[in-house]
Amino acid sequence: MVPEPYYTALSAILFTIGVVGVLVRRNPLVIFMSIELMLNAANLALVAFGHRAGTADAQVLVFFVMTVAAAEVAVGLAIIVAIFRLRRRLSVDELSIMRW
Amino acid sequence: MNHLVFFAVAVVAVVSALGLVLRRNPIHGALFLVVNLGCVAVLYLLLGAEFLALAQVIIYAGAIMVLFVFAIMVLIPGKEETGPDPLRSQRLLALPLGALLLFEIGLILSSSVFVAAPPSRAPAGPAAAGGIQSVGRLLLGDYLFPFEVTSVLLLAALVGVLALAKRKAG
Amino acid sequence: MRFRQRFYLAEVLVGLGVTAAHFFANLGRHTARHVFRSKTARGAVTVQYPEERRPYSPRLRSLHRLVRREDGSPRCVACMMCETVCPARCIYIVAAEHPNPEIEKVPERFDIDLGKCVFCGYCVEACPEDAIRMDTGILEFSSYSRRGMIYSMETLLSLEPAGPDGTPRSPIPIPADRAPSP
Amino acid sequence: MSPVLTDLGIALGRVGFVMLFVLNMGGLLTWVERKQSAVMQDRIGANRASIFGLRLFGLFHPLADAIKMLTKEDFIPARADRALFNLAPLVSVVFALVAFAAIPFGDVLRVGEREIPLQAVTLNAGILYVFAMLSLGVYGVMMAGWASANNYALLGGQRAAALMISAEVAIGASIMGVAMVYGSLDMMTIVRGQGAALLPQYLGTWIPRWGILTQPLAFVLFLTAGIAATKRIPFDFPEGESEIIGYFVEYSGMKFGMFMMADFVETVVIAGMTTALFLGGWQVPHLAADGFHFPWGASVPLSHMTVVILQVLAFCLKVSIMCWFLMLVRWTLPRFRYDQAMRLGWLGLFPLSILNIVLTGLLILGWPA
Repeated sequence: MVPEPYYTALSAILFTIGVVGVLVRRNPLVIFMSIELMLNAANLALVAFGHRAGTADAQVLVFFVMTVAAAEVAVGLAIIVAIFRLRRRLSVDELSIMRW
Repeated sequence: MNHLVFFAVAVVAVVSALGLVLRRNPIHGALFLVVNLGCVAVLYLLLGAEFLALAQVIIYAGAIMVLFVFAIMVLIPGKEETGPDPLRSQRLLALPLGALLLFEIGLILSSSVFVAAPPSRAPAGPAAAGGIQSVGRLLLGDYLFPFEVTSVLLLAALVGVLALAKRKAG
Repeated sequence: MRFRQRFYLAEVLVGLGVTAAHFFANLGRHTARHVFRSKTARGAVTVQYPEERRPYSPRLRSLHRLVRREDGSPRCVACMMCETVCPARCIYIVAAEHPNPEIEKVPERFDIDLGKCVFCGYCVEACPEDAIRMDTGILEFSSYSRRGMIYSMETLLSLEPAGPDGTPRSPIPIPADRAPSP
Repeated sequence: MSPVLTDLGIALGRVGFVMLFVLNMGGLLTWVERKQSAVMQDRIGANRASIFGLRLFGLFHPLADAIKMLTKEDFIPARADRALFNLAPLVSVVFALVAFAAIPFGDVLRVGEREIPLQAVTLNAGILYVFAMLSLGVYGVMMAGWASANNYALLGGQRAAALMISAEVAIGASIMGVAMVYGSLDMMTIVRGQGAALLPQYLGTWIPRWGILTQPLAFVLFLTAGIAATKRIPFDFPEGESEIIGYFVEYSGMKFGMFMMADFVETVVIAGMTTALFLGGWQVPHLAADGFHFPWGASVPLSHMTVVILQVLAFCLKVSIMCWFLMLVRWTLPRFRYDQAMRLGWLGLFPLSILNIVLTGLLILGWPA
């Protein structure tokens, strides 16, 4: 068996890459995908912890995370498409109309 | 054997995650993310979570990412992020910040809470804990209420998306 | 639409029934033909072309031929009617004096460019001497070059009319560039 | 021989059998497609390819096709995304091929002490696995559409993606009814469950409890959605070679061949899934593990090996019949328009399969056990 710390370490690396992606990229679609990467890394850590605890509760939680992610992606993509229709460009730097 | 699979998959996962962040073309990024999700599904299998692995492939790779690729194809923002970046200095800060975050997570994970020996009650074994039956029992037993609430959430998302998409452009 | 037709599935099943019935009927005929050596059962209306041929209609316009006189010289008098009437301008005639004073002229060259010919048959209609006919029954002529599609007078004179069922009696003229290499 | 090697050999044998079966069926289907359509339409069909004058009813045409495709120019458009362009056909074929792995082609084979389940991969959630692999196939199509740098291809890829999503939703919802009736997501368990008798208190042991009898609505829905998932006529608007051209316009040679191959392999997978879920899989009516037991009292004892061979043969036969049926549909129905197919998928198949789940649940709860 691969010990759980390996999984958590991998999850930490993936999470960090996701964070850097959110900070570095300008395309909202890529930022969105980086967020998905972070969610995914968190899921992996959850499953690893659940495996150590020997229960399936963590898996149920991850399942819920997936469902929420599906809903979130649908809404998020709809928003991005709506913004694209409005502005004809996609860059988060230009989306500052909501700023105070 | 398991170690070998783990390391191979982990390397692919990290490389594909880097590919998502580094590639200019969002389509390539999306496909790298699909690879990454597939890798995580394999890791779920290694952890004995068979149902989650399949759900990961079906929901994430099969549905969510198809939606992403679809959206990217419709918008075709292939020429984005080519102009000069006014916030370049701020963006470069992301790297030290990321390193700091990784260091912090590492500190937390190596703290006593997580390194402590596994709980005294013996793990019931991956087959019992990760099998589709146990997940199903929990999902429709202990977690029935959140399960039902999820359906309301999905409905709300459905209605919201329809409201957003129905609006005519301009 | 009737209710049953609005419910697409029923009509789909009817259609599947038709095609499946065809399938099994033809499969039975093919089996009778190939396994039990039946001579009459035919599962297909296909004509297996190079081996099997349908009889050509007697009115079919096929490769041209030039008709000969009793003495074997061409009946053509090089009047240029066909060359004039040809809409595709594929006929090229060079006239020459005929040794017999009763006959005015004879073609020295009579070339038909079959790469251009549209097989309209006007040349046959226009000919006052009935010297050109399109009844050889030959349809399969081909060449690797445009040059090879130009048929000379000698070739056209050597052709025979098709048999009663439309089968060509003379061999298909093979242009020089298609001749099997030695 | 060491036990590890034996295990490896057995695993290879199981996978190898399935691979051989699927690939050969896929190749054979190119011949069946031509010949069957010809027989249905009073034609003869391809029969010219020959080896030393031996024609064998055109059976050499798949071989000739392969040679032709391998030797054709492999053209890549100048502005294409080369990596994705090359990867796309591979993705299509691979996911179609591995999907068959969870479909059982026989019961347990006992050799000495060993019990070998006749299935390439033993999974607790086999249905979900096949479903997942089928849903991944869409990436090949979308990548092809994107990478070709051709707007027609892009539109074709998008049509394909939309079609496959709507088909998969219907597939997933319709197989849930079957999973409910047989109480498992494991294909082997589902097939075993279909060996029992239907309504034994009324009908005795005459009729086996096949999925097509317990779930007729799900059968129709699954078959329709399955045909849609193979992207073949009547749901072929993603490609529509002759009129609306689709995602593989820019492909030539063997890469084009691989897309065609993926369609045929998907047909085999759908046929195999239909067989396993609705037609009793490898079950032969009245055949138990020790021989035939007919309801009128007669019984024919058979050896274990004979029974296993009969079962595998029955599975192959059923899959062939299903492939024949799918071909029949393909050569009978006209193409749906894009909006018609979407309407059918989301307003027809999906609600009906939900209804099927509800009805099945009510029946299972209300049935006097």
